[in-house]
Amino acid sequence: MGYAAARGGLNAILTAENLVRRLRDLDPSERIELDQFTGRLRLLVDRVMGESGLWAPELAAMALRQGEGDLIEAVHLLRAYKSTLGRLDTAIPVHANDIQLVRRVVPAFREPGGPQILGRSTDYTARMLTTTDRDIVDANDSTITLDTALKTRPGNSRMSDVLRDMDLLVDRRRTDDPEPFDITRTPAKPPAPRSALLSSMARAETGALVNQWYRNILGPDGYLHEVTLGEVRHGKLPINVRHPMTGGSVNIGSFRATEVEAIEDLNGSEEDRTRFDVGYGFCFGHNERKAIAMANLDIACYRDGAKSGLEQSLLMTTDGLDSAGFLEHLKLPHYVTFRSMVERKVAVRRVADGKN
Amino acid sequence: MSDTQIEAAELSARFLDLHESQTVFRLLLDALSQPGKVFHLPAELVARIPVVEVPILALLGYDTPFSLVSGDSSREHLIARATSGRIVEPAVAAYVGVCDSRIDLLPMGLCLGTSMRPDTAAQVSVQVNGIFTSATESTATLHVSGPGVETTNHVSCDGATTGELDFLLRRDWTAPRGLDMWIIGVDGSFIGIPRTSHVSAGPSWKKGVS
Amino acid sequence: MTLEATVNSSPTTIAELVGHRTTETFALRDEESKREIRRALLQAVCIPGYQVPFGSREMPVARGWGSGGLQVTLACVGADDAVKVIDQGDDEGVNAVNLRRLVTMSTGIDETTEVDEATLIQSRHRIPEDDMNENHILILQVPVPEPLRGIERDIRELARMHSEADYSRMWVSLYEDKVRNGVITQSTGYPCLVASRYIVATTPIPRWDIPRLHQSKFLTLFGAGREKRVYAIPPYTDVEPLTFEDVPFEVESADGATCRLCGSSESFLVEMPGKQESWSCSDTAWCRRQRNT
Amino acid sequence: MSREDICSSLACSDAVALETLINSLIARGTIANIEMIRPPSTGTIQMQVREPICEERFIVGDALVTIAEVSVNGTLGWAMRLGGDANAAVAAAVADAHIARVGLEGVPELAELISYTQLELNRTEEREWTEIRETIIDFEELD
Repeated sequence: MGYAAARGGLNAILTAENLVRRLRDLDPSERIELDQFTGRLRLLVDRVMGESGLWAPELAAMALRQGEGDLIEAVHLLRAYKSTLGRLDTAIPVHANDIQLVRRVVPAFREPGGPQILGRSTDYTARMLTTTDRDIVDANDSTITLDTALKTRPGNSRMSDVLRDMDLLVDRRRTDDPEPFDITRTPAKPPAPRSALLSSMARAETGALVNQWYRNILGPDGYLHEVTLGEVRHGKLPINVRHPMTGGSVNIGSFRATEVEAIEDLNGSEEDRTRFDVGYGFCFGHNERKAIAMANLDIACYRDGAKSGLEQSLLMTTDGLDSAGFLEHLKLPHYVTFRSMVERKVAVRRVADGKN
Repeated sequence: MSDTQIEAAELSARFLDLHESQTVFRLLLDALSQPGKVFHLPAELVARIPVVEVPILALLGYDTPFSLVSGDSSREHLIARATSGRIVEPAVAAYVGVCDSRIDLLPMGLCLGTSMRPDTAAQVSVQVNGIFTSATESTATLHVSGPGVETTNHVSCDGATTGELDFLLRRDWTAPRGLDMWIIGVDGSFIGIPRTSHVSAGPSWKKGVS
Repeated sequence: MTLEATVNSSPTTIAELVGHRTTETFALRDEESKREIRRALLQAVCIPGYQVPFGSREMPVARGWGSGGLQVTLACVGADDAVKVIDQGDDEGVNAVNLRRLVTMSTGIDETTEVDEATLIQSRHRIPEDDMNENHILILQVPVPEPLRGIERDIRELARMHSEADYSRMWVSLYEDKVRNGVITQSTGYPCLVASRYIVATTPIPRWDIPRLHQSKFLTLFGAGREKRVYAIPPYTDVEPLTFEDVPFEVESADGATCRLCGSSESFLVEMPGKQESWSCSDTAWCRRQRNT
Repeated sequence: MSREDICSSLACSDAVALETLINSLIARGTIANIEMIRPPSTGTIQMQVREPICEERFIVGDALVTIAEVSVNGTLGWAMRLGGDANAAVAAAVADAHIARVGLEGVPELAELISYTQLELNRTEEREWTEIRETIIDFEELD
């Protein structure tokens, strides 16, 4: 067919791609193994899975390696890969109460029902850059053992239940069990059900969500005030599916998630001043920043109703691939549109000169 | 053949492979963008599947609400199994197949969409007993005009039985609400009539009355 | 199958049983998501100019880089199609090259620079100069599908304005522009009324291309991947640029300039800054043909 | 042990160990007449969470899984495992079918793998909790 000889566009692209591959793959250092990502850069892997909306640690590691550690690039690779896969089934919905805790912090009470578990945390670690290898842990180091610590895992009481028992919580529990909104099948736009908002925030770029939160605290158009955190949790939840031949539930493994409850002091004139309300955050992996921002924004959006643009901001501006893709498209050739703009400048000037 | 063998054969006939569904989609797209122009479903599919089901089988996906108004619910179940579409009442279906067009439901009893979301209107495949061919102004059964038509498309439908095409003249909606239809003849010849088309009876409207 | 046959053909390892996994894929996407776009496109052609939402998926190109156009092309393409892809009118633009290789790589279909040979033409920012007909589908990549965003940001209000065809504020804004500047300064993506009902964003193509959408012989499909919308202009449909009776719609003028390569003054010309005789055709395939005939 | 419990264990067992074991059972003729009903396919399953404030479900994302269905001597077997390992999924489906046919006591090797998998899971749990419980903030009683 009539395809003219390439004028260099394709050649330039292929060479540019090759340069990336050469510098990445032929670096004199050892190639990073996938288990090094999942083992040593777990928080990075967790962020990629969360922002991709896909629990697949090994694929996330591959994406990070291929994308040279660029988070957005890794998320793009993982989501584009997901686009080629069919959806095989829906897991049996898991209740947040089924979380098996590895960390739980309850700022709202000194001694909440159940323990405060610091878990694996650097919250209180001095941020001092370790410049030598001296501090690397020896495998033989044993941790201190306390006899007073719980021998078995504690039950799963949560602050929202405690507040409910104290009759200090507005009861918003639904009994109609609506089908959750699927933001990957139908684009979410206002007005949208809360399940669309929660899904959007769970998949949002962490930085974008943190910024939405901070901007609403300190920015010119603040819609939220600071909450008291009831729960900050990290733990494991089961993935259960139905055996097609028996109809019974099969546990095929688990995923980790961060969960947050944000207690809101209701102070609006129309609101119940004798009670609190709670916002909820939940995302894949260990990512407390994101879950805290999400919980606070969830309750802020609920209280706001449709008064401000907060819902639209959350639904439509927090996806990392949307914003990054559109930003970077500015690098594409724009000379046709620019030519048209120049022509209008000349036209306006001609009219102005004619008048003067 | 046993009942289950017959059922298996009926089911496997209804799986459109990815090339078949792409081919059918392009025909359906062409038909709705060029209303009143005659197109033909692939002969292989016409031989294999009841023609009214072909558009539905090509378009349905997981959980897409559809309805087949046929008086034979087993056909509806076969479509559901072949496509993972969801069987619903005709009034709320996104895709509807109508085997006999002389029903009251057609067209105003089906989902016409809303002014906010006109894209929630149903798209309907209707079977008639005629054969569609292009015609001239003086021989046409139908005249079709509106977006997609340069002036007027003239089409004839030979063999349609009494009242079969009457629904085409009962179009009491205001676009953007309304139904889009593929009207399919026994041989797989068909025309698209989107909600925006103007349809009027031609000189041979009453011809073919049985 | 007899018992004996089963035994004889029985695999001896799991690996053998699994064998070479062949799942047929054509055009990158799973069948389910292609059908979803097709359903949206069929609504779009029936409601000319209305933006139909669809569940845009991630493509191997970034959102904003033609992912919407690419999804539309891949939903439409069949084994017998031939595709032409241009960016700024140029088949060799880096983005055009990239999108074209994705389409051809995943389908094995023919590629061409000639409008005559193409059935699907995907483009960013231009409509080819050549005449097209009922056998062509033009697929335009859309960065911002909402024509009213400049005057209204609230999604709910925008939905209301479209549903009631309440476009008065759009007219006011054009009028103010005219009064302030003496001309309507909208350069590309000029707002147009389609089939006397919906205002659409014309991707951004230059105003030069707008008259070619009016009562065109070909179908135009618009894909906005990031904003998850598709819309369409069927053939033989009215497309009227918004303007006032005493302010005729103006396409770009180049003040009598001609292409330095083919000498034409009848195509959309782009400029090289600071040079004499610095104009050339933006449609490179068209320009080449002018030189050769 | 219920069939579901067995499948849960097979879903979590070591991929190499499982595949090797099934291969040796095939080689010895213990398992024969395997037919592929649904070839292994890697895809996603939708993950819904019910949150505690409004008791509402929402979709947190998907998980990557591989699914397979087989029949062994006419008995159907099914497996779904996290990740993209097709061989492991088929091996698990063969194990499911075979155990459904002859019972767990009929294949001691598989029974052993399953109980070992359970043991390992429990051990991991215990180890994890032993470490974590040391981080519990212990308050003196405020009497």
